[in-house]
Amino acid sequence: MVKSRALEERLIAMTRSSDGFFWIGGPGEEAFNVPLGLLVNKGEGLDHDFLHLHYRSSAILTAMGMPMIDAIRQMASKATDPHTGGRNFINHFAMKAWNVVPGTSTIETQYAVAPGTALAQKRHGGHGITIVNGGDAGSAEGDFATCLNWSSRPGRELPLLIIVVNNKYGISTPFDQVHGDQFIARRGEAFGIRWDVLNGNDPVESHQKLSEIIAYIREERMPFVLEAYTSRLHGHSSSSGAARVHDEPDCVKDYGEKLVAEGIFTADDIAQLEKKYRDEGLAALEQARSEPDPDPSTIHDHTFA
Amino acid sequence: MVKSRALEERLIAMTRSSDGFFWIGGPGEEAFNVPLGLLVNKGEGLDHDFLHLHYRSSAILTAMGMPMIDAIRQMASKATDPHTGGRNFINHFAMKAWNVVPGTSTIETQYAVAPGTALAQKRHGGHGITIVNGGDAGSAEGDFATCLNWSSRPGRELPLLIIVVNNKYGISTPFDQVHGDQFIARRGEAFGIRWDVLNGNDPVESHQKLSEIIAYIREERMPFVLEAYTSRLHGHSSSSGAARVHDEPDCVKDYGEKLVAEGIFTADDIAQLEKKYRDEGLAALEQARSEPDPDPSTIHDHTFA
Amino acid sequence: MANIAQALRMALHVGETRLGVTDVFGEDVGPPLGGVFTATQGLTTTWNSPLDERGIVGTAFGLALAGQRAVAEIQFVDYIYNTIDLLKLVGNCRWSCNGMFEVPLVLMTPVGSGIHGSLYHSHSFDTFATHMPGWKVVLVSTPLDAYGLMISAIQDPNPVMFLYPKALIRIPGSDKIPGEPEDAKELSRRIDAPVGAAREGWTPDWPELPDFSIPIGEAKTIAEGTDVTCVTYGRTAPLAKKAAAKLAEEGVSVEVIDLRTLVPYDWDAIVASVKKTRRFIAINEDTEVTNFGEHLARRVTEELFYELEAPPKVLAGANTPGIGLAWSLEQVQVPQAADIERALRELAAIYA
Amino acid sequence: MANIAQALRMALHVGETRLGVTDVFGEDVGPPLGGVFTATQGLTTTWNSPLDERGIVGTAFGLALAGQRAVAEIQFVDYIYNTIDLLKLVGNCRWSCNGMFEVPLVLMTPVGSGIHGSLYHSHSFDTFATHMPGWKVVLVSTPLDAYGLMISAIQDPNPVMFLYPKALIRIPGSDKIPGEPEDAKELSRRIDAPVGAAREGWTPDWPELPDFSIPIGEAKTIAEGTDVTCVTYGRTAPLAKKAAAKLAEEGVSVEVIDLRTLVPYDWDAIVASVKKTRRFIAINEDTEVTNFGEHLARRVTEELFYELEAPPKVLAGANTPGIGLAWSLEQVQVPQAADIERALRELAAIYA
Ligand SMILES: Cc1ncc(C[n+]2csc(CCOP(=O)(O)OP(=O)(O)O)c2C)c(N)n1
Ligand SMILES: Cc1ncc(C[n+]2csc(CCOP(=O)(O)OP(=O)(O)O)c2C)c(N)n1
Ligand SMILES: [Mg+2]
Ligand SMILES: [Mg+2]
Repeated sequence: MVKSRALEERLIAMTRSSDGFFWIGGPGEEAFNVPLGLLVNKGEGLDHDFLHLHYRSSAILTAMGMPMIDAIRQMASKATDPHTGGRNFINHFAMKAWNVVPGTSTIETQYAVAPGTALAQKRHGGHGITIVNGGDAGSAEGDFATCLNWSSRPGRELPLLIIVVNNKYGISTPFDQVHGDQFIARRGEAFGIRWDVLNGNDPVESHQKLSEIIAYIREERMPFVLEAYTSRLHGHSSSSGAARVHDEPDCVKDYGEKLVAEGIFTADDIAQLEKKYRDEGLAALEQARSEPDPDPSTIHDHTFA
Repeated sequence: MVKSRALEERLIAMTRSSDGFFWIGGPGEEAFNVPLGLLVNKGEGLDHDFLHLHYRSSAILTAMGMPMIDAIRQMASKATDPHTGGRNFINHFAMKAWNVVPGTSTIETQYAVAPGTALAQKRHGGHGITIVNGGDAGSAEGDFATCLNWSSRPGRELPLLIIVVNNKYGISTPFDQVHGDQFIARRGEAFGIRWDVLNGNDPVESHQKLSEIIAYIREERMPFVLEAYTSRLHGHSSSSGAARVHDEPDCVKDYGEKLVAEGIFTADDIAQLEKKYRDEGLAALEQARSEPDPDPSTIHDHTFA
Repeated sequence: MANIAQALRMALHVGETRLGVTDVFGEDVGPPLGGVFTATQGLTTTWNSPLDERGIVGTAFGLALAGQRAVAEIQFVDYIYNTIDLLKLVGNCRWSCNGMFEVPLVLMTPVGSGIHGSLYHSHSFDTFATHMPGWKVVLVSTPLDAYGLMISAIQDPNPVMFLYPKALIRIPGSDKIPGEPEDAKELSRRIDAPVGAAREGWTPDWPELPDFSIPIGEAKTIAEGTDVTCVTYGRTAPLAKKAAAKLAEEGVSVEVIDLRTLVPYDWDAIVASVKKTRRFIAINEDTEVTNFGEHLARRVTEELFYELEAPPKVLAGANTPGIGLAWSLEQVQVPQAADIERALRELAAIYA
Repeated sequence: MANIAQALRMALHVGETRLGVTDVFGEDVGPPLGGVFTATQGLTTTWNSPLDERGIVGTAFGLALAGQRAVAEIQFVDYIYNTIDLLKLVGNCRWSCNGMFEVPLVLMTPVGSGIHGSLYHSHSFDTFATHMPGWKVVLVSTPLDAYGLMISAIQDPNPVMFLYPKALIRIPGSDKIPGEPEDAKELSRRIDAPVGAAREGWTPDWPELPDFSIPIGEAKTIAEGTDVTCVTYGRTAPLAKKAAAKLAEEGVSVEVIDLRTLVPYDWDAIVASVKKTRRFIAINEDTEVTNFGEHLARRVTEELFYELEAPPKVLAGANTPGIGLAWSLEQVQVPQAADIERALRELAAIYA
């Protein structure tokens, strides 16, 4: 959690030091995303989990072991960005080795694609599952309903974890202004899909519920809709300033204090941890700065195989 | 019911006598559509009901008083077709005087458009409502979810009757093969929308429930999702032969027999009624045949105002 | 001879038995119907999808990302317009991740006019398809091409849009597909699903089909000529061929090129022909404003201007919001045999 | 001078106070944000929609059918691609019912590259918009045009797609909008929403805006010249104007026409200019295959072939699946000032 927070803060700082153009990311979702990342069966192919992520998912990949510097290379749009070669925005990751399908900027489309990987896994058997996530406002797109319908066809149910991260906002629009549904996840009910909600600011509750739900999906090969309530600690994106907000719970700070209170860590341990990753971020930035930009002559590369 | 059945049978006959190219229509839905048509507050403007119909809705308009010959003119794609001037398929109606918005061939899109007329009516006040209908398979399109979401925004709920006519098929595909939901209408629940199902083969049940539901929408200015189970008595369309199927209840026949059994009509009354409308259909066809085709020089007319 | 529906069925049979096709799916694609145009009858990997084009394209995309080989159908191209964003994502996926993921899938869908499709069932997709980089785009006009190019589409590591003209689906071919029985009746007996009760439990008796394919990107000269080069595809290809035969009698020699692949298209074939004829016309039935034929005409103009004896022409559909159901309307809204004849005759008559 | 965002705000204010606009809506269009580009701040009929473009287009359509006048926004044109079927239905509605229903609505959306929009936030919509008959299509490059054409779009009884370039939204104009205060700072004080807490309960102090509009369908010659005709619009219009000034110093006289309206476009202006210069180039930033500039070039070729001293040219975006985030990529994927200068110079240098 500390590491991925440090990463996001570094990325935000890069928009200010003009080491990058646009930032969008996930500070405030660590308490949910880190446990999720730790529960992923990572690897390539149908026996491992497929991930259809959105732009606030960095903590999932950090927890899985993604090196900080790779995100920083993407933020700096360097040729060395291993995800997109400097072609796409920050937090648009792609990792074939871990079944992380290319992140896209179009809200909710990943929910229409996820049934495809889950269908392949259902057929293949074993315990691999597909995980798709996105936000609360995005659930207004028809693709969310497509995901529910395609994952619940009788006798053809899919091993698919359908996540909605509800931070109560879509850019500037409050959830309650545009949504009549108390629980987004409950939309699964009419389709016969099990669903639940949890406090995504609490890493312990998140880990415990996620473990049970993921075990259910792995074993029963059935879909599940999960809604997690989290904070959005730097607003929507750099377009809205990305200033730190202070009226929402900070899961990293709160959990750190809890661990200190419980005597598991000292405040000093945590300060050192924070410094460690801040330094790693800075060093990575230095490194990335020295790396080449994409070569203009490559614009037609990889259009076709 | 008898009249609209006679109309549809005439239209089907026209594909065989090559007085028309393609047929699609609503024989088997009369017991639901006729009561619905009788309950519509017909007229032009926000004080009257807006209708977003699909291609099985002729009985609604017949019940409202649409002349048989106008549908026959459309089937024959004559310049005199008052709905589209011979430009669009049969059962693609448009009647400004009755707020019947132009029928389209794209499944489910009417569910994304209906909130617009309902929003205008909500603002206008009074008792006008919007009615949208379509089929069971079509509810798999995201537009159905769009309709639920846009009609249930907190404090902005819309006076919208959302109908799903469930005949258990989409062309050749059985409902249970592609849908995990027991009741399509129940999808409204998560959005806080009231819902119900009814037997659309029973005109009495249909009329009674529709009266209550429509009264609720008119007064409360709230949405409602209604699922009606009906038969599909001539298959999907002329593309699949439009042969009469005999393993599904025929609401017109059954209700006629009921009325005879109850002594309200004699079998002879009904036979005469059937003959009356068969004759009207034939006469209308004779008339339509004598009318002109659209003028080729008009293809650019009405592209722009 | 086989028609396009039968040709596609045979190619898909080869696909699922020898080329690794895992899924052939879409609305009414599986039993009992086997496709509204019967193009997927008798196959073993077919299934009926929900009525949701976004789900169809999205699922095909996901299957490809998971290493499967899907052939997805959009029942009519007219229903594809709510999926353009997903088509763009499919097309840009490989580019977006610098080549890390491949997206091998085939999207098949019937296009165009000529079946009294009326306002919304007569669309051509040339313009949109050629304006979504990352897709290969095939548009066939004969059963043999349908067969050979579907085989290539299935084998291609890229997303391939496979378009075929509604108006030509049931027309028997004039060239034999390798392995197809001599007798069309025999072919029908063996691979057309019986109607009615007999369909229950029916399985086709597939002919032996040797390896055969037609490469994506190769045009076919369907009429040789020296006076005018006509580049066309789809429904208008056979019409242009007929017109060329007719004009030959009048002493006008028209070369007709059936492009067959729109992306990547066979520029060399066009150049060679125009250098010979010095006159160029592109013919298709999509609406005429911002039309793929205009791209071809532009390129011919830019690169072969000084070879030309007459201004390049484009004959396409009228720029109207839809096509009228009445034949009196459709007839004048998309090019018919007579329009094509006239356009070719006029172009040949111009002397610069 | 006002920028495009302020100009649109003022036009929409006139729309809702004097022209019957009932709804200005879309994602984040209402308070507190007033649009991600601030184009809808301070208005009274604005509201925030669900995050659902299909709902936005569908609802705008329904509002129009119910006699309301809506201005709907697609936040970036890049998000419009899941609504193409609905856009087609809006475009064909009037035609489909033989003129019975009218669909007066404005769909406003920012287009194009130039803001480091990366792979999926740099789209041009020229090709798709001009290939959907039934829509009028406006694409402005200055605040004055944005103001005057938005007024006309609101008054038009047809659906109007109002496109404006992302890259130019914040650039102050050089021509004063009738009624706008002399001092740009004063305008900002009066109509730009304050940031932070001060925004609570803020209302703008609109300037007196006299009746003024610019007719749809009229191009504007933004540089007079005699050697080359350059037809452009949107982000590339000011670049072409600059290039013309630069080339004038070299003795090359370029006429630059800002088309402003793509449908219906000002053919007379193009003909008059080409007859004078005998050289034609269309410049835009959409991808180059099946590009609206190719339509213009085709028509110029067909109708003015014997007037031309050089082959018509089209300069457009590279035919790639997306635009790279890195400036080193975007720079070479869409026309920049230097590319435009070079293209104009080359075309002027050709002697036939
Ligand atoms: C199809 C589409 N529409 C709109 C946008 C612009 N947009 C990007 S993020 C966003 C808000 C998303 O809100 P939510 O789904 O709640 O996710 P959050 O950002 O709150 O995590 C919007 C409107 C987009 N990227 N794609
Ligand atoms: C967007 C779209 N997809 C597919 C079709 C083709 N189509 C027409 S009717 C139909 C089946 C509709 O089934 P249902 O919604 O249950 O209505 P029903 O015909 O049974 O009344 C299909 C697939 C279409 N017209 N539009
Ligand atoms: Mg949110
Ligand atoms: Mg049905």
